Amino acid sequence: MTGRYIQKILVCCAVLLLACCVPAAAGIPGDTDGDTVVSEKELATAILDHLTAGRLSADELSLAAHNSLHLPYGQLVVAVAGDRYLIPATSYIDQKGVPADSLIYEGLVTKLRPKEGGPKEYLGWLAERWESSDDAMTWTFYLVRNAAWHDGTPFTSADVRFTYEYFRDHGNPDAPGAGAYLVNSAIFKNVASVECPDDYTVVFHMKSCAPLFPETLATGPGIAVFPAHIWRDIDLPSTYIDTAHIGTGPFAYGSTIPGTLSKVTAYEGYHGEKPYVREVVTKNYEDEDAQILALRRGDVDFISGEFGLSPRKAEALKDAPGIGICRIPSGGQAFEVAFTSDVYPATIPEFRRALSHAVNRERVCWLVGEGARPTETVFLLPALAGDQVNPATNGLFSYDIAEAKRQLARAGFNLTEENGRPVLLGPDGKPVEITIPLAGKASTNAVDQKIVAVLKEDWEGKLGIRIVETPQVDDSVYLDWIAKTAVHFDGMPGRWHEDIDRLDNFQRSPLGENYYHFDNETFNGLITELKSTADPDKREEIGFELQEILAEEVPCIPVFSQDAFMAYRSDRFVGWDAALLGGGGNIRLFSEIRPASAEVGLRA
Amino acid sequence: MNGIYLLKRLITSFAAFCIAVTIMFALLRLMPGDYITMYLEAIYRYAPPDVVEAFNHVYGLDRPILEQYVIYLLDAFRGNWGYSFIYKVPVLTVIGERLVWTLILLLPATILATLAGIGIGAYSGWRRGSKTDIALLNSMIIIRAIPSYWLALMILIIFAYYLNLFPLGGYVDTGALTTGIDPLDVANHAVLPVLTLFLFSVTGTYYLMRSSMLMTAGEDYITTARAKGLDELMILRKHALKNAMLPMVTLITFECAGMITGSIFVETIFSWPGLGMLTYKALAVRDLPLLQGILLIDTLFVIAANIAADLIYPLVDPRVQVGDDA
Amino acid sequence: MIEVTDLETCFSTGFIRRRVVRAVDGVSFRIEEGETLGLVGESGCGKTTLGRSILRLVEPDRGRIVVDGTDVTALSRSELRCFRPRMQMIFQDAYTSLNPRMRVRESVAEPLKIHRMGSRTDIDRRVRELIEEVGLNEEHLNRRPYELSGGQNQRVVLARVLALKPRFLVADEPTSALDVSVQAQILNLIRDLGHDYRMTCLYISHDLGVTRAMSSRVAVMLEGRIVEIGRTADVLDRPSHPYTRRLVDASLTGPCASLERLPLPAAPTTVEVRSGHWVEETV
Amino acid sequence: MHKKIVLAASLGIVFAYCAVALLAPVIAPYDPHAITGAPLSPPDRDHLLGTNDLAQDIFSGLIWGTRATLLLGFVGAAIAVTVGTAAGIVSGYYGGLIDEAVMRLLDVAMTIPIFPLLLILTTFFRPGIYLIAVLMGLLGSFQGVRLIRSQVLSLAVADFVVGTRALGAGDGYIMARHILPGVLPLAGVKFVTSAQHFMLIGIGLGFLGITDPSVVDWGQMINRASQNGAMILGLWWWLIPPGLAVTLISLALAWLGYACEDEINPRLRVMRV
Repeated sequence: MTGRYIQKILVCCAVLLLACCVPAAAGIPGDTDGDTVVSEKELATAILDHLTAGRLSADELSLAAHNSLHLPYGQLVVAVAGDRYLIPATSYIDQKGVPADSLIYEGLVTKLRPKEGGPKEYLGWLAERWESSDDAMTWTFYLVRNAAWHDGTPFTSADVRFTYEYFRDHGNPDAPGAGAYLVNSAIFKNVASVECPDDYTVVFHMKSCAPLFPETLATGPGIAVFPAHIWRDIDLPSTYIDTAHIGTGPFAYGSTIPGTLSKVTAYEGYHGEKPYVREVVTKNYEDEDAQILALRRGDVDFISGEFGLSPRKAEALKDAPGIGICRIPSGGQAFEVAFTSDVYPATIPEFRRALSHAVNRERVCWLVGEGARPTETVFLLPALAGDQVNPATNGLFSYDIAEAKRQLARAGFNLTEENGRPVLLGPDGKPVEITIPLAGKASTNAVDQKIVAVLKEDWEGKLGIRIVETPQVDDSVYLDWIAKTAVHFDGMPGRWHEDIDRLDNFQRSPLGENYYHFDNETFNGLITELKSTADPDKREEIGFELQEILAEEVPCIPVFSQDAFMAYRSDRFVGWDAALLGGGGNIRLFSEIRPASAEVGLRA
Repeated sequence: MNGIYLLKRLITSFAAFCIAVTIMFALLRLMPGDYITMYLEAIYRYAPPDVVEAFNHVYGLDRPILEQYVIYLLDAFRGNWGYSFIYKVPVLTVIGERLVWTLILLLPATILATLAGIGIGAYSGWRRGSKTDIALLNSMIIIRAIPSYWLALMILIIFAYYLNLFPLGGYVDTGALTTGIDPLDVANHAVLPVLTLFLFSVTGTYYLMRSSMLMTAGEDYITTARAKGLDELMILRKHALKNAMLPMVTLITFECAGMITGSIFVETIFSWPGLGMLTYKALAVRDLPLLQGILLIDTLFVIAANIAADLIYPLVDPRVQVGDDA
Repeated sequence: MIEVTDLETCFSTGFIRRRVVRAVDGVSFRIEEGETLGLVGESGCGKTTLGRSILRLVEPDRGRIVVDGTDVTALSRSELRCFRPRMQMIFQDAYTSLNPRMRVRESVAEPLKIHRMGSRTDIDRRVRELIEEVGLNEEHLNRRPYELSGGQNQRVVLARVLALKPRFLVADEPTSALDVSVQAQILNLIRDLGHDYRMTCLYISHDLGVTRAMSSRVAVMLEGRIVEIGRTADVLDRPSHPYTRRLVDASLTGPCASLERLPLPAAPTTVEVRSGHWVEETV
Repeated sequence: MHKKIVLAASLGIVFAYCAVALLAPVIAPYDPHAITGAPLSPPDRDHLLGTNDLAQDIFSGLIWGTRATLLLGFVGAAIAVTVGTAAGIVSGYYGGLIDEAVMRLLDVAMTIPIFPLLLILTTFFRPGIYLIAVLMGLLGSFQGVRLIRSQVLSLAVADFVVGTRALGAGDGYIMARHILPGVLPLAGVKFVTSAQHFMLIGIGLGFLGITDPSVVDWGQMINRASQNGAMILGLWWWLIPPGLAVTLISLALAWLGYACEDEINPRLRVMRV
């Protein structure tokens, strides 16, 4: 029934476009010049068309008018993989403060996805601009002036101070009852006090020099600001039943049907650019395949899998009618072969260096398929970290088995043969055997198994290192496993590879041991220095030095990074690629999408 | 049915519940890489020692193991089953939301399967050896032999995607967000999952009814009745049904109790937000408190079903004295 | 030879809600060496339980059993097992007395094997001897119980029992399941073999005719108690207890006559009405 | 007549599977773990059923997978039946307090739902294939205890058992020589039906991702195939064969079980399939 209706509309549109002799581009009704904007003139023409010739139906005309006047129109249905991505019907504040990817709440700043090779960019959300004192001990945020909470209460600096105080007070581990502890309170740990000189200015006084305070606030989608007038009297965030979800974002909470659907509606009083769609519905499909079927059938308009669609499925969707694919470079996970530096034979730096030449990245990428890009830089991804990547460390880990053999020999390893198979004898004269635990963060799309398959060919077949795979160990014991085994795999979302500050991943202290059990005094010291350095040039220098140490010590071997794939209905909405690639917190994503088919208006 | 028997049943149930709780306690505490660390790992990349310590304190993990056990046991009886890792709300809340949806699938499927199983089984047993009987028997054997999720997958693909007759998943259409949940809409979404569950459980009832018919057919009184010229089918059905009733009630009890087994595949494939899907997700992220809750709720279900069966037996067949050991 | 004193056997059912049925209720009697005591009573009166209790196939709750000078009740489990060959039992239904999965040869050899009586060839020879003694021949050895008639099966059972050369035999209505024609043969066989093997015998039956033929003394059992005991002729021809009288009357009118319940005293006393003929006093 | 054909066919299939499992190294053209071609290539002469996402030969995986499935089914069933029979015999033969204890224990054990418990335990321990088989066997033995016990109860009071005891036989001897043979046919049927049941459960566990990755098994293959969008991408050669393979062996065992049941319970004997 709907299918026939789509067909009818498509046929109508085609005839219409031909009749108008306009370049045949699928687009918004009434938009005759194809710039995806319906100008007043175009709208007027459309009205006349409708009145005189009936070329545009009433629904299409309505769509054209909404677009022209920038009034929210229609319903956008987004598929999510798991009901934890739905807005819960009850309390919204969890231990992190606020769920990720929220369209309802906003923080002060958010971080944009960096352009390839470009510098870091922040986007003001509730803060218009911000500045710090020279010693980075004081941060001042100037707030937007026209923002209001969804219930109409004006947003002021008092809300920001309240949020800080709420985190501070409820970050107390001795707070009664499980779940009362707000984990993100750690983010404000360094804040000594917050001051509000006026309604639209907030001053954070830091305990120690904090040149990266906005960065901290922008972690994830950003730390959300809570409405003080609602949360003031709530002692236990975990037991409070919040059914209103009052925020300041472009969308306000609509309704939820637990486990399957939730809805937000455009907030007319939004302080920034108003959304073009009136409703965003999130629909839960547990299975990625069901998402794809639903997109094809037109039940949903946007799918992204859990860590982006699998490349092969994205590939297969490419030619489907009315469906578009967006690829975000390095937007998926980045994978590495990680060493546990205190487990033999990974204790020997030469061994680690030798093996860094024995990872056939091209072959792994070939197995993984479209969208996997080999990476040889130290930890930071050039596509994300841009100019922070030290060019001197590029290409140091090229695939070269002969070189690997040479270095192993130099380190005292002895390659012999037994029953026609190569066997590597360690400096102690015993055959080298490595256990690799599977699962953990690299198990998405079975990437860990793919890397093992390729490593087995080289390490086992050519270098004589016996590889023992463990059964798929579950997450609860995985940490124990990697502490006991010399080699494991790790897969981290792109944002862990985009900034030199993330190199603290290799630092020992203050958080204790790192995943790699890597402990280099110079490195640890440099990280501490980096954290309190405000001067960009100085920071870059330290960053380069850190990368050189890593390149020398090889606590991990980078393998590849994966592009993220998403699919959408290009016949119903326009503006996808720009919005998706343009980056920014997801909060802006659905504000920029514009309805292009009257059908989306009929759904709501 | 008497007081002492009921008491015995209650003691058994109580013991079963305690054992289930104990198993979960042992698993949680034996778990290498304790679960607080794991929990925090999901949020931070590291688990800062001071935070771990604070959490251990809040969860009472720094107390002696016996004290922990007693607290745990008491909590389990109080309905305080801990917090789910993924949902970060009390386990019982999560389960409560899902339970009703599982029942929506399970009840119609079980009732239909029982009725149909009795009907087809009786017919098959009556016409024993006939072509229809053989065909029915074989098709039941085949249905039973197909892996359940495979069947569910095929049903989804054929009826929902290719024939486009039913929704692909979920339990309501997006319209429900504005208009509220429409029972008809839910029914439309439930057709395929109920069909699949129906196929899973109809075979059991069918087997039981058919063999009861066959057993009854060999009884002397049937031969006598036949000799007297009474309607064979009617007598057969009456007696066979009576004989099959007791095991049937047991079977249905078990089917209800084992609801998670069947629904885990069906609900996952049809995106039906019941207990089965919850189990699947809890498994995927090893959400042990949630898995524990599911085990406990299922145990409670078995207990309830057993007691219900005890109450139903005498209604079905007054000759049966439940709890009569002699 | 056999002396039973104040034997009591109870069955209890249920674990929590215990219900006690006193199947044998304070029975005492003696059987002299080589003598056959007949035990009569209607079904359900505890005859079989008494028989089994004496052999400790059912554990008695109280009382003393002396067989051949040995206090059976005092034996430990392993001692009992060693003692068992001296006392044996034949059951009512010959079919169920033999394991349907075993050939006759195995069944007959089984007691010899259990007690490791001789080498394999010895056992084999003994089995052949036995099977001929009970009136069968070697070709029956390879048959299974369902390939034999009831009478033949009972002969096999007898052979199996005799393999151990028991001193005491409890025969629990061994012919009641057989045709009348076969009955006589088996009865004769039991009597003859009993004589040959010099066995003391407790012959349980509800058939007064058979009892008369088989036993020199008779005990009458009612609701777990022996109400009358004495020489066969004394008891059956001049019954003193009302129950015995009814039993005798019933056997004359036909087996179908049902026996009404008799009121029994709670603490009965026994009186000797003539030498060796004891009767329980009635109200 | 027809029944014999079905019986023969079922036995044939079971034996064929066993043969394939035993001869896997000979039959399978490739090591099922090795990268042998391009990933996700369709069937051709080199790869009879194409390759999977790891570029492993699916046909070889199918052949090797027979081992895991049969192992899960048969080892699990053997454990279940052995434990069930042993406990059933002891409980039914001795009766009294032992029986009471076993039955009450069973009441409790049967109240705890087996499948969720199996899921939790296999998730908790590292899921090696033998561990899964043993857990499945142990948890699946409860029903068998009841079944066997009820049979033993009637056997234990049979005259030939009492008679043998009167002969001076020990309990061990009686249970081994007289009781056990009596329940063996029933245990045999239970074995066949349990094996079928456990194979399906094993495949189900594989589908839920609870498997031993060092072993190729069909559940894992189906899981992998459906996780990697075999359905969406139309890779039938990856998704269909393992499913068919399971269905076939399960069907053969089901028929076998039915035929055996028919044999030991003659009153059901009307099957002329």
